[in-house]
Amino acid sequence: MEGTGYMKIAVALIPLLPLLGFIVTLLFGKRWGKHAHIFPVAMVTISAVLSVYGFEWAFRHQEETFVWNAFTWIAAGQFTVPWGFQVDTLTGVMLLVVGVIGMLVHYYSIGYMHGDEGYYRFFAYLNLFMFAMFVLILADSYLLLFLGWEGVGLCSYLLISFWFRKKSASQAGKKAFIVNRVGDFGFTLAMFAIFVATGTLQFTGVFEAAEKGEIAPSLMTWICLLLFTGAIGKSAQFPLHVWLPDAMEGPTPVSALIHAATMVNAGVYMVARSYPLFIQSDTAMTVVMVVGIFTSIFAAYIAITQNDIKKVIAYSTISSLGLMFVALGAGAWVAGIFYLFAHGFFKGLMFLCSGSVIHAMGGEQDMRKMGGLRKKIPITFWTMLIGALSMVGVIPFAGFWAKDEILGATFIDGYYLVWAVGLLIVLLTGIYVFRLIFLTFFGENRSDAEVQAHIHESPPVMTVPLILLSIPALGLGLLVGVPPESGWLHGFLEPVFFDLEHEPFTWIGEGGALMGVSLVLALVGIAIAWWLYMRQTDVPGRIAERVPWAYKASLNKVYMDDIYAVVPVGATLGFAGWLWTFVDAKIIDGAVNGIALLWGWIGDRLRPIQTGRVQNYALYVFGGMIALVVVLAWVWGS
Amino acid sequence: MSWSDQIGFPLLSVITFLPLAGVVLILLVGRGKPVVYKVISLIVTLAAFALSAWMLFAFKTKLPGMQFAENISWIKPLNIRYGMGVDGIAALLVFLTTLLGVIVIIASWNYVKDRELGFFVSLLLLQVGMVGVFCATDLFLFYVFWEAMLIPMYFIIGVWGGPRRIYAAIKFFLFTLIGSLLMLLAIIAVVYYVKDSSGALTFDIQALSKVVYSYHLQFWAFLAFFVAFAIKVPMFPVHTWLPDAHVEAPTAGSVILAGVLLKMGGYGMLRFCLPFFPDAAVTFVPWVVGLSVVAIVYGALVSLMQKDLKKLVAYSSVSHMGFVTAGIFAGIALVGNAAGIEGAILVMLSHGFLTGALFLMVGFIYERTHTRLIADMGSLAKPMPIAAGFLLFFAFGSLGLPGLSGFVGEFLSLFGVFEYSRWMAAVAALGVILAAAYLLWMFQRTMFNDRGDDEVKPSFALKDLGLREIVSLLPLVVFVIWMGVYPQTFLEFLHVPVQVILHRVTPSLNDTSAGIGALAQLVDSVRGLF
Amino acid sequence: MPGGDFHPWFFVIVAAWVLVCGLGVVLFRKIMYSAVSMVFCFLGVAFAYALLNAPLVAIIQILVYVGAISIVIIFAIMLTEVQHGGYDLFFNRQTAIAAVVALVGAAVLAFVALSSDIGQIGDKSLTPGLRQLSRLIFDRYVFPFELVSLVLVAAMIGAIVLATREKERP
Amino acid sequence: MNALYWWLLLSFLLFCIGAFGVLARRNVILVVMSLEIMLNAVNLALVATANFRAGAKGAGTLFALFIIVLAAAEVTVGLAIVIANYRNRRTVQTDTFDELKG
Amino acid sequence: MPLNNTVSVILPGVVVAVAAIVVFLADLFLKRKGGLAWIAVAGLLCGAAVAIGQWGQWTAGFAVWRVFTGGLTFGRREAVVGFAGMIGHDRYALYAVVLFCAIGVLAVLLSDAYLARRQAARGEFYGLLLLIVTGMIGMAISTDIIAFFVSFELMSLPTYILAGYIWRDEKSTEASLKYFVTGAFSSAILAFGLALLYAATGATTYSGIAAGLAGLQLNGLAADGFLVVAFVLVVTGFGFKVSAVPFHSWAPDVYEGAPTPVTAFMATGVKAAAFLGFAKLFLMAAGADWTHWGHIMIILAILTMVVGNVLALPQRNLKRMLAYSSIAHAGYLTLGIIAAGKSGDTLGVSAILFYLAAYALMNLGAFGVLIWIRARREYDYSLEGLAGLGRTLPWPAILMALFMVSLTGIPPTVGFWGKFYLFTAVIQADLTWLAIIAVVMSAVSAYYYLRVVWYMYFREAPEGAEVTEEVESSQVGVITAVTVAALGVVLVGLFPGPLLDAAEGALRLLIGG
Repeated sequence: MEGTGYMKIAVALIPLLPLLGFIVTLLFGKRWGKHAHIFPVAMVTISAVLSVYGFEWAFRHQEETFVWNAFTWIAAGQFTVPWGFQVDTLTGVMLLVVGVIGMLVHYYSIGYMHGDEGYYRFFAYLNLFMFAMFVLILADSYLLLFLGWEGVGLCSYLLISFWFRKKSASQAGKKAFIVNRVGDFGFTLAMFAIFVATGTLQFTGVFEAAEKGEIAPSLMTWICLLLFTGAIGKSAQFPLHVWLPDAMEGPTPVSALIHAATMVNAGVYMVARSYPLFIQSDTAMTVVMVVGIFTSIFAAYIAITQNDIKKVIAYSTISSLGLMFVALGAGAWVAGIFYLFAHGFFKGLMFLCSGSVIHAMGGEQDMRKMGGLRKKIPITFWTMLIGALSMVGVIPFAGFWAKDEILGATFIDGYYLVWAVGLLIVLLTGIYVFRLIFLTFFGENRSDAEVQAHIHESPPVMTVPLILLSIPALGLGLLVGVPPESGWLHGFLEPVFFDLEHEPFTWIGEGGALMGVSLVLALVGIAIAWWLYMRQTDVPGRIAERVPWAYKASLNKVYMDDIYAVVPVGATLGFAGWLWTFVDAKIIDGAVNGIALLWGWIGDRLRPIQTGRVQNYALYVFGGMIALVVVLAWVWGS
Repeated sequence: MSWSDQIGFPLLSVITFLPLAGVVLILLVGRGKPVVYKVISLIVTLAAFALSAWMLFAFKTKLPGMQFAENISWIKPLNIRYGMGVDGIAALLVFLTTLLGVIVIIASWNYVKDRELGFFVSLLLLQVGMVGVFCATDLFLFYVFWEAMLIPMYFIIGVWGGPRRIYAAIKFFLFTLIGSLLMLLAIIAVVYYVKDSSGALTFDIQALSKVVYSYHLQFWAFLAFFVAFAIKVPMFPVHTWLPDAHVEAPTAGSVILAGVLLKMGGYGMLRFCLPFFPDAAVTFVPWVVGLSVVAIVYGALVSLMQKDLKKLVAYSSVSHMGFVTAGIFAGIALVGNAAGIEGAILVMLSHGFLTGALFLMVGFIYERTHTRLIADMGSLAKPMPIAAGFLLFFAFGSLGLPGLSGFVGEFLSLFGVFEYSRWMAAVAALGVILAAAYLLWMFQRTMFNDRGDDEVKPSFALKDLGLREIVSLLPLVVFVIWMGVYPQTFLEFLHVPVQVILHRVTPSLNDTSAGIGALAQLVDSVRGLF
Repeated sequence: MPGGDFHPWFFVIVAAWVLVCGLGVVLFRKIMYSAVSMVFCFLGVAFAYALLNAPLVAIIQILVYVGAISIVIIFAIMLTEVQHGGYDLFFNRQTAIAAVVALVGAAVLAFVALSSDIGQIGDKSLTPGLRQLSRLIFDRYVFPFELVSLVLVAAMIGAIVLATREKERP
Repeated sequence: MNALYWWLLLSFLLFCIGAFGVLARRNVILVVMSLEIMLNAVNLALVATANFRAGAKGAGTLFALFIIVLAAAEVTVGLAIVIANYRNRRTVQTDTFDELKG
Repeated sequence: MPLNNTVSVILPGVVVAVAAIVVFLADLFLKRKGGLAWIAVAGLLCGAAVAIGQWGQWTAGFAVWRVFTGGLTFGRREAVVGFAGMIGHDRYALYAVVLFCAIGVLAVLLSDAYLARRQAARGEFYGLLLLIVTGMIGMAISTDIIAFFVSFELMSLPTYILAGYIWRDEKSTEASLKYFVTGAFSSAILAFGLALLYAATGATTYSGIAAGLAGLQLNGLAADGFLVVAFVLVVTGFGFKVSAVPFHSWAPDVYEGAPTPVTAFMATGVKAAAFLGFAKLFLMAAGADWTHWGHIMIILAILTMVVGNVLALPQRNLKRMLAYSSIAHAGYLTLGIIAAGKSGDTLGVSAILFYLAAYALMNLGAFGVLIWIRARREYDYSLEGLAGLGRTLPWPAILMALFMVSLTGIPPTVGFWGKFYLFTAVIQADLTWLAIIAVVMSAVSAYYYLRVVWYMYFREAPEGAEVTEEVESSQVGVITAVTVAALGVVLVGLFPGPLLDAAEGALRLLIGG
């Protein structure tokens, strides 16, 4: 339905304000110096307030969808796409996540980026990111969503290579964008296919057509798989996950905002948004689930051995995203979004905390050089602990409810293997998250004396966001997700995921039992981590020696980067080089130059017939004449 | 018909020949006053730009046919007329040309330090030829402009170019000449076919595009025209003149070459290949689209390996122009697929802005570093952040970031290809991935990365872009964003002319596939393949 | 065999005479021998004209060729140095090829002449006499006649220009 | 096969003899002489045709007369050129004149 | 003036011939030889004026030919044919007269300073040149092989002399000798061919020959060996004069050795006359027998286009390069005759008429620039000698570039229209494949023409190549000629209408007009 005037203004301003912030900051930020943050942060704050208003609107109008086609974007032939926005409950949830976390990260960055050369640049980029992300979630068509989608990719690129003189950073930024492009390749084709099939790219139209069965099942599978390819890229699923760990080259607030809380969720959001399409294709759903669960366990396995504090969290993010896809694939749509919701907060929190740790350690990111920080930076410690517990899935933290719901769904739907793997993931999560906690905050500090001397708690501008974030990480589940599968959130999202059926959750019985199992496994994981890294600290090393291949594989990220360097990248470059140096230079240009040279060569060879002797010339005349007579007499004679 | 019968003011002629007035003025001024030439050139190109902008405003997008038409007799015995006029496509391209004309003058303000008189005269003459090509409504007038343009370009590359300029200039010239000579034969064949069948000798493009030619003639004449335009575009495998010409040409030459000259190929296909020879065009669709797709991927792959900035951008042009030809021809493959064709035209415009801008950037960088080798650069974003920002902007525009101009056109043209053949579209879409790869890799190696020797290398004392350079880039930035955010402004000009073309092609489709019914079945079967 | 108002043997004799003398011109080593041979060749041709009912041409032939051209040529021979020596001095390097080409040419032309069906025998009583010819020259053929006179003027002046070699006064 | 062709045959042969002389002799004066032989062959053909052929009788004869005169002019010019060359190079050997070539 | 007045029929030729005599006489009396050039120019202009004046009175173009291609009644023919069929003075001939006179004027303008500087006798030069023009006019108006051959010789003999006119120069006399030997040789061949044509048909007038050939065709004798030989011999004579391969080899040597103004004149005037004269001969006398001479010409045309262009590629001497280029152009022009013969249409001939005019303008211009440069400084006609000309002598350089562009055939220059018109004729005659060969070869030719441009502009002059102004020689004539040629190239290039009209009008029969 058409929204009210206020809503139009809000929806227009939500993305526009950060855009304004971006432009103004880019133009004048340098002059503002260390005050460069004021304007962009203000813009984002207003935007966040407005997005809360958007959420509130959705809250009030749960059964309605606000649609506003601002103007025609592209109209060529029958191809028409408006520049249109829509708000429904799903968008509302996303608005809340993006707006709130975005704002908090902005505040946090004031402290974190303080004194950096590119201070204003950083805020400009962040604002641009907010713009793109808002467009992404507010879009009412695939194409506009794609605009936001690529926009966040651009910002991700800019922010990852923020410290561009570090080669690894610029490399990582480039990698992130290109890998995402591979996914976009699928997304683009999916859009074409959707348009060919339905004649529109607007969600309402597409979904209507899908519900009417206008899309042939085989085509539907293709569409879904291609869309999912896009999601794989953006949400860092196997095999396109390789960019996310490298993306940690960016400043930590970026990791928190973009690579944990918002952008990487875009894939999940898009698949969830395409729910009416996906439910029509079992194949696609299965693929989504399988990719999700594989990615999840795969990332968890790698996370165990990583030493960089941010890399651990990065892999855990991949793992979590995998779980979200498992939920979507298993048909537990709300659970997926719920986990997204929760994950946004606790993973954002984790990253910001790790940022605080790094800040405290003077830039050090290697956990082997940390330890014993619990006392020195208590706020960070406690908030991070909340995040960790939430993530591992300890009752009653937010993560617990969401994760449990996903696992329960797989079990109930009969995907027992998936469920079993999910449990393993829970166990591993417990181990690696608390390995991080124990290595960082407990034991002795292993860094240089000089570094130790400077360890200090972060300023309030950083810690306050931590505290604020830890509240939802702690209590969100209780608020919106209890009772499981029929909590408030489920009712809220019902209009979007309209024909979901679920049985009421039973505390005592199957539901409760599953819950218990996963909780126990989580705790066991924590315990193992405690045992390995607090008690028997030599055991990890021994395990590594016992099964070196497993350890090395994990440490080296299962050699994915090396494989990529050879197969797609190396092969492409080799082929391209061959094309250039051989096909282009030798064959095509060779032919061109060859023909040119050939003429010259013939000319040179013919020159000697011009001997300069007059009787030779007379001979040519006479001989030519006789030859003509002979030839023609012969031709016409026969 | 006299001038005044039409619109009272021969707008298009004035736009076209204003630079000629500049040439006369410069010649009157005489040798040795470079500043005067620059000012004169700037004034006349600005005036031409202003007039063409006014033309766009006054253009009625809903009307079919040529607007601002002028038509007077030129060569009576052959009934060749001086016919000028623009439809939506031509109007946009004229605008693009005049815009780049101004920018190029600004950009080469300090670039040329030798024989300035000749340089600016050449530039202005070139603009006359280019605008004329887009405005001509007489086939012959078109051809005259088309060929006449070669000479100033030959001089620009040959006199003010790089070390291998002679090779590049002659290669450029000969490639184009061969194509256009074949086209000349085809023009003669077409015109005299009409004369023999209807008794009237005419070179009027509108009239000629309404005739039904025999298939035999269509086939060969299409090929001749097509080769001429394909060389100009340039399509794989006749593209090799382009990198050489681009690399050796001075910045202004590269900008014009990439920004306008390449567009003439696409424009020619739209104006001649499709309406004149619809049956043959339909026959050739698979080949042309196939070659275009090859060009897209090939150009992108080869760009990936380039060590020279200019060459990289040059090969990227091959890739991008592949979208143009693919979109145009895929657009006529199925009934009424205007999206592909309109997309192709948008790609042409956007490529004009973006690649023009990229060449400007390369030129600016070269003026500072005196090298174009990527390996010799690095971390340039530090001393020249504004330049880095602009380069990044244009690079992202070029790789098709939604919201910037490159995206809309490429998306639509790819969509056209998709409707024709999903596999070709899939392969072509690889080009989009590769575009990101080569552009970002280039950007990383030039602007990013630390070379770790700040003090040793003098490049860190480089000056950032000055006001003049920024001014020359800003209009492009504006149009790139405008076209990305609200391409309707441009698309509106295209609906009617594209419909005219499609209207002309549609009967051929019916003929070749036995009616709409069969075609519909064909469409269905394409969809059914999924 | 050629018929007409003379015996075929006359043709054979004339033909042999002309050809032998012609060969003499091109084959004699000494240029003076060639010149003399040429004079005889011209005489033979004049005899042939007489046989062909063209006494006027025969007379002019003797006057112009034997009388004038031969003398001019002999003067030219006198003016230029005469070479002595072997055949390699008198014939150039392509003599063998020239001989082959000339022989092939002769063969082809002879074949053509002997195999053609085109010609018809005309009515020889219509052969114009001297009076008719002179009338023709000054009537129908006055245009070429005038042109020929211009040619002679041109040749004369040209020869003088090339031969006298004087500088133009400025 | 009629009488005309025998005369034409004679003319052909004489023509080829002359041509051989032009092609093979080194002395330019001999080349000029051979040219005259060729022109005589032409005249022979013309006069023979005029005698035997139906049609414009006088034309052939007159053509022959014109050619005789033209031949005279040609010899004049030719020998003047030969003399001019002889003065420059002191030779009448054809193959010494090969400064211009290629 | 009544049309059957025989003198009026040859009036332009008479005017030029008289002018020649006047020049010869004036040479005896005039002390200042500079005036001779103006007498010659005046004579030529008078000839052209007469021809232009007659244009309106002659209503038939290419009249007699049209009799046999079905265009004209016999009575009309009487009106334009003089001397009992010896002369066909039609608009075609008038066009030719104007063209020849124009070429003559430009050649005279180019020669004056050149000859004066070399202290060569100018009176005789101009007289001979005017006689050549007379011969050229004779070729164009003849409709009888006797008149044709005599005109041919009148054109040829003085040309041999002019080629060796700078008798101190060994190259010049060598050129003259070569031209004479090969020229006289091919004259003999041509004469023999004409004699055989006469033998085959029993007639010497073009119309008579055409009737005779028609009779032969009726009897199924069109492909008789005799006729084949006759045609080959005539084509050989033609091929020699227009320097078609393989009868071309004299041209480069003679063009290089001859005095540059003479070369310019030979390359344009003599060639034009040969084309126009032979085109008339072939088309009027043997138009119906196209297959036979036509195929010979196709072979020649292809060989000529290819060999001419290919051999021009390695040339470093500009005169020699232009010689080969003129060979190549002869190939293109031959296409026009072929097309006209094949299609029986006038288009091919109009194309030749136009092309010759265009070709004359640009070639005279190019040679003129060479003379101009030579007048300004030491120059050996080499490409290298042109290096940096764009800086040292900007005006000659820019004009040279213009002529080269025109020779390449780039619009809007006159060379382009020539090619366009010619290709039109060829395509109209269904000989597109020949046009494609021509197109490919003209792309090849672009290389060597543009090479001149790049030497002038893209290369720098070597050290010490400063301009030496020679005071004793006036450059007025050269500059005038080159400027006229350049203006012609540009103006006719921009507005070819009138010339196209003339070239078409020369062929068109204006019944009742």
